[in-house]
Amino acid sequence: MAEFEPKIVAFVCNWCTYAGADLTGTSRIKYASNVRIIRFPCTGRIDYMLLIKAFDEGADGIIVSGCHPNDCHYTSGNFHARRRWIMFRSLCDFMGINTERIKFSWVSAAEGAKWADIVNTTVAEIRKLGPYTDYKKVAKYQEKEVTHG
Amino acid sequence: MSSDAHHSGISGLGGEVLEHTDVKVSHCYQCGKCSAGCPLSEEMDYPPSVIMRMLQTGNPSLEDKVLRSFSIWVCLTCEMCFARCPMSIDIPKMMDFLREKSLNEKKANPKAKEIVAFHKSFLDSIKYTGRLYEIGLFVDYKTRTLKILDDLALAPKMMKRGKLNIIPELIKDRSGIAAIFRKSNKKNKN
Amino acid sequence: MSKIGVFVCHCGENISATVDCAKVAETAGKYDGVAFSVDYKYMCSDPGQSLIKSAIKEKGLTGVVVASCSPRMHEPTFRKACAEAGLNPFMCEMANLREHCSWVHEKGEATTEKAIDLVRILVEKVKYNHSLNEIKVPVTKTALVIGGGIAGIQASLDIANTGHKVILIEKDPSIGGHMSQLSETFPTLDCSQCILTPRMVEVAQHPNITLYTYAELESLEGFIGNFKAKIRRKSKSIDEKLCTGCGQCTTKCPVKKIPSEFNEGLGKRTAIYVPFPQAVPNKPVIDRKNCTYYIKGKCKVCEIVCPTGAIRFDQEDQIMEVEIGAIVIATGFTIKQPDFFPEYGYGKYADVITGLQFERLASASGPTLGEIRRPSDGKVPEKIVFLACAGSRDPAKGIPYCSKICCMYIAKHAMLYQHKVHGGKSYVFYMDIRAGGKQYEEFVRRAIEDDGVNYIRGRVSRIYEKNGKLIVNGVDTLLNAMPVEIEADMVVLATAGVANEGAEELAQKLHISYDPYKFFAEAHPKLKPVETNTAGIFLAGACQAPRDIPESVAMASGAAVKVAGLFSQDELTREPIIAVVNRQAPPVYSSCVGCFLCVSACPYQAIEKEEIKNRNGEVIKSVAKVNPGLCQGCGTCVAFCRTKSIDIQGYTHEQMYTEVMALLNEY
Amino acid sequence: MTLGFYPGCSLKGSSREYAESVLAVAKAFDIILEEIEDWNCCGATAAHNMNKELSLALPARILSLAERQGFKEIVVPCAACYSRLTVTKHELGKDPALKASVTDANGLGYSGSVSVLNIVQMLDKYVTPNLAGRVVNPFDHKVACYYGCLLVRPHEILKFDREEDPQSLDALMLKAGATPIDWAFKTECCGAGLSVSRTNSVGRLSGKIIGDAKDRGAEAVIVACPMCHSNLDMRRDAINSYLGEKIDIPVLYITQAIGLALGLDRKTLGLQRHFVKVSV
Repeated sequence: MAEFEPKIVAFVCNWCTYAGADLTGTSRIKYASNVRIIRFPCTGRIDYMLLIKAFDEGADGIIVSGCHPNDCHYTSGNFHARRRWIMFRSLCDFMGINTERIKFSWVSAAEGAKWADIVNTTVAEIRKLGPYTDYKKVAKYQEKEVTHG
Repeated sequence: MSSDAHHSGISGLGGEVLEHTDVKVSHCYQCGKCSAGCPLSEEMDYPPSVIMRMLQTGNPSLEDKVLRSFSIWVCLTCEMCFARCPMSIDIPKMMDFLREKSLNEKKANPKAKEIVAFHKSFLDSIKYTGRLYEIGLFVDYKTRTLKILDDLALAPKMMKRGKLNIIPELIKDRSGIAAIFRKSNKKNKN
Repeated sequence: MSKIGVFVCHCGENISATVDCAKVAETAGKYDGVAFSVDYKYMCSDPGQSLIKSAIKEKGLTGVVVASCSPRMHEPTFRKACAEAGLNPFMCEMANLREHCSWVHEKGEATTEKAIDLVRILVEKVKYNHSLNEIKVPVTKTALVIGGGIAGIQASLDIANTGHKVILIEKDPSIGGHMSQLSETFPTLDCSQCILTPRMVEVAQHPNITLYTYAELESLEGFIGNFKAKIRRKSKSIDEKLCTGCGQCTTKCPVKKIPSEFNEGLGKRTAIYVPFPQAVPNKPVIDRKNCTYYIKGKCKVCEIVCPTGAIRFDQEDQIMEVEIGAIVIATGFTIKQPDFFPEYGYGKYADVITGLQFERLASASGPTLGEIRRPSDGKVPEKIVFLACAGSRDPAKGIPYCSKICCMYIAKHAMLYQHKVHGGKSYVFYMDIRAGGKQYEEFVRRAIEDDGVNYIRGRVSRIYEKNGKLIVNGVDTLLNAMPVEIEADMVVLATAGVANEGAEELAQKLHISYDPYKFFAEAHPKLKPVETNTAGIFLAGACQAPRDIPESVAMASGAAVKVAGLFSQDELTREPIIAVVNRQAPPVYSSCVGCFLCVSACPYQAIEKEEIKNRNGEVIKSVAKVNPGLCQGCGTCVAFCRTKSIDIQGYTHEQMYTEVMALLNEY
Repeated sequence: MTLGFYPGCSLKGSSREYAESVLAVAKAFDIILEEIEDWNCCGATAAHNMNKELSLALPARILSLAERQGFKEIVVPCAACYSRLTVTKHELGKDPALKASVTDANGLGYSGSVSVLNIVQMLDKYVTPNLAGRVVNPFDHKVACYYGCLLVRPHEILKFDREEDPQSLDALMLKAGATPIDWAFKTECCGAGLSVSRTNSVGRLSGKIIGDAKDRGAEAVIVACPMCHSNLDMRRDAINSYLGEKIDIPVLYITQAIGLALGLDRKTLGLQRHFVKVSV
């Protein structure tokens, strides 16, 4: 059987991680092709409902990555993101969403190799966890309820 | 690990070194700091940095010279080269591998006869008793090398100071030790 | 109905080598709303851009997706092309097929599939793009230059000479930087101070330059054209207006044994001091850490001898706020103190010194008046050893890069030594000689051929002291790694050039990026070497990477031109990527409920309360309002808003959700 | 208090005075050193020169035995044994497959729970805190503390003291009333395992060490390794012939020097067993 290829969405900020991933490219460092990057101005912009939406739509794993603490282009967006992430994580735990499927990290514009590393480890970890069927089942079920109701 | 060697395009002995020890010979930029700090470098036929260079070439005849070199045997694994290497290359670990390979391929340098003999006598000693039996080691070493006269004066002096045991110390679980030796030797041959 | 054009670039073979570009274009062509889809070898070239422009005109495109390199590279190019064809530039999006796909994956179906996904995401996004208009902001035509070394001096003079005002701040009591410490400069051997001091004086006298020494940046707010900087002017404990620089105080100060920073610890200075005779301004400061009055509460000798009564013991630091339009950072570098080389005994043996210390020994204004004498006993060394790469190119010690300037200054040092000590023997241990530059290689050859400097290829393993000699253990790698042992009288370590202490904090204050070694990051390694990722902030000199004098000067002039270009406009246009609070018809007016969480989230104080009043002037509702002049578009407020009443143009909720859904529906 | 004790082969034979002095000092501080039952040789240089698998399997058996006997910490006075045990622990810790294959060979099980202390670590932890009041006979001599190779290298694995110009033995000797000198051969190799097979090399390498100690006025050399001791002491003839002079600076184990400072009997400390007469 072919190996399970997880679908992973990366929500990254424009200034650090997006630029870091650009550097991975200019340095020609190879990594797993399972990740699709969606660019935000800042991790502070990321609305965590988007993560729920991504799982709902079939993502197996998510990466959220921005500037290191103190390095935010907008001073403090990454701190807000981190604070909200801590709360969001406990909320996920409470709701039964496996937070191992969400990787939160800092990758600066100078850390091309680190980006490749994060993608590769995330792909490997999600591959181990398998397809995220639990949540998908629930989502489908709710959809039906709504239509019937 | 083997795939790593494959990807980095290193073949030959350098590739084997990578596979068995994780040491990348390509990391060496030939600064010579290892050779400069090596206490034995002046007794070597090829100082450590030259060994690294020979491996970098991937030239089979140079690789053969490495395995037949005296350097790999006179190396004391004092770890000075590794401690000071700007590229953090674990040369001592590589040397361990080269010695083992040289021995397996029966390429050990003739000048290293005494050194190899000593190591063999040492291992034989612990193989049968579990612990080192120093008199046994000396006798065994001397019969291997026929260096009967060397150090002959030392033994009585040691004896006088209570530094030599007449009777070997035997451990109880000698079969356990034998099993470890058997298993390791089998692996080694593979 | 949208009419979207998709333009897939091969980037020569950079993309097409691993991605099937034709297939990407073909697949995209089948999406709903895509009116035109094509692949082409170089989309950024003139014919490539024409292709886009004519498609916009002929097909009446309402949106464009260019699938090529990173938007950080060419987004302005393609948006401009769209604008030229009459399409609002913000209707153009870029899919990053090169940096995020073709360069990082092997050739194969999965890679092409990823490329298709990336294009699809943006095709769906662009359907929800809106025409946006650029925002105009005024420009404050004053520049702030941080750092008064040669780069800062050059940048200040060049900007000032274009007729614009410059504020130059320097953390030390005098400008001049490392260049003022140097003896002679390679490859011409002209005296460093002789060429530098006229420039220093020019800075002090220039009508357009305001110089603050002993001053540092405290904080920075604002954005290109409109920065507000707070500058801390550290107390000098003197009244500069009254001080004439007569020098009475410095000669009479009883604390005379403080290691001089300017002389790299090889000379001494007093507690009230001028760092060096040619200092600009040539007025003293009191070093409070070492002054007896500040330590014990009495002394005041300087106050007694000062003929103008200029001493001010109670003077406090001043915080000054200035408005500026652009910033040039020229904070330079420092050298790695070689105490992380215990095997070389720096710090343990007095006669193991750094290159910068050697400069002071060789300098006519230095502690030995230019004679090469060893620090321990003042003896002229008969044998001297120079070690290249003492820290540089040494990943084990944390510095993998080449410090670039050392090969040249070592050749200079050895040459100066041979000129000054007749019959002396000099040795250079090196790994490679990197002498790329005009007249550089010739200079090194001169040291070897004419001055008889012994170059030995090999790195030294250790240095120890024995009977008053420094025993240097090395090898000659060109002779089968033959051991070389030299009994030297003095050893000079060419220590690595590293970022200044505090570089990281400064970068964070300025919101610019830096590399893993804390050198400030340029916006593009080739095409934007003096720009940073933050508009309006530029780099000059060795704060960006180790640089020699000509390079620092060239960079400084480059940065100055960028500043002058900026100041040639009265207004700047800014991207309209800003947040907006929605407005609805009465009686709702806005879905904003007036919780003002956004106000606390905004790092720019760009959100205000707005009171909506009825015709009678009574307040019906308080809602948030974004000041477009202040908003920088981070979007933090958007994620904070509980009623989804704020959105950010260019990254709206609609657009971002669409991206996620477009990706996963077919992924 | 009881600690596990791995003497190693040398301490049972040619370096028995090291064991004697270690036990005597421990006893003076009410530390019981309990020998690991049925321990085997660590394989020393010979094993890792000839056979990697063996060089890990032999120390692994020792660690397994110590675990079985419930020791949390074991004291390993021999620097070479200390190095082999620590390296083995490190290698097995980072490579589960290797651990499985090696522990499979001895059939004893291994979890990696035992801490390996070298002699300096043991003294620092359990002796120095109470040493001050116990020094009755300060070791008032200029001493050259010699660390050799295996006590401090490779730092990445041992993480003990620093590799260049280490200080831990000097600090101990200072507390014992000695004046440690600053010298240049603290960590240069003595010739180690070439003692028998290339005695001339040992004469040269150890000669440089003893020569420098003498030039700088040392009255004794302090060591923490039986191999270093036997090369610097038993091989003194080779050293003298390399240097072309007769040098009679004695070589003491750290525990012998501390034992003397504590006022312990010279014979208990095994000083009579040395080749170079201990005159200090």
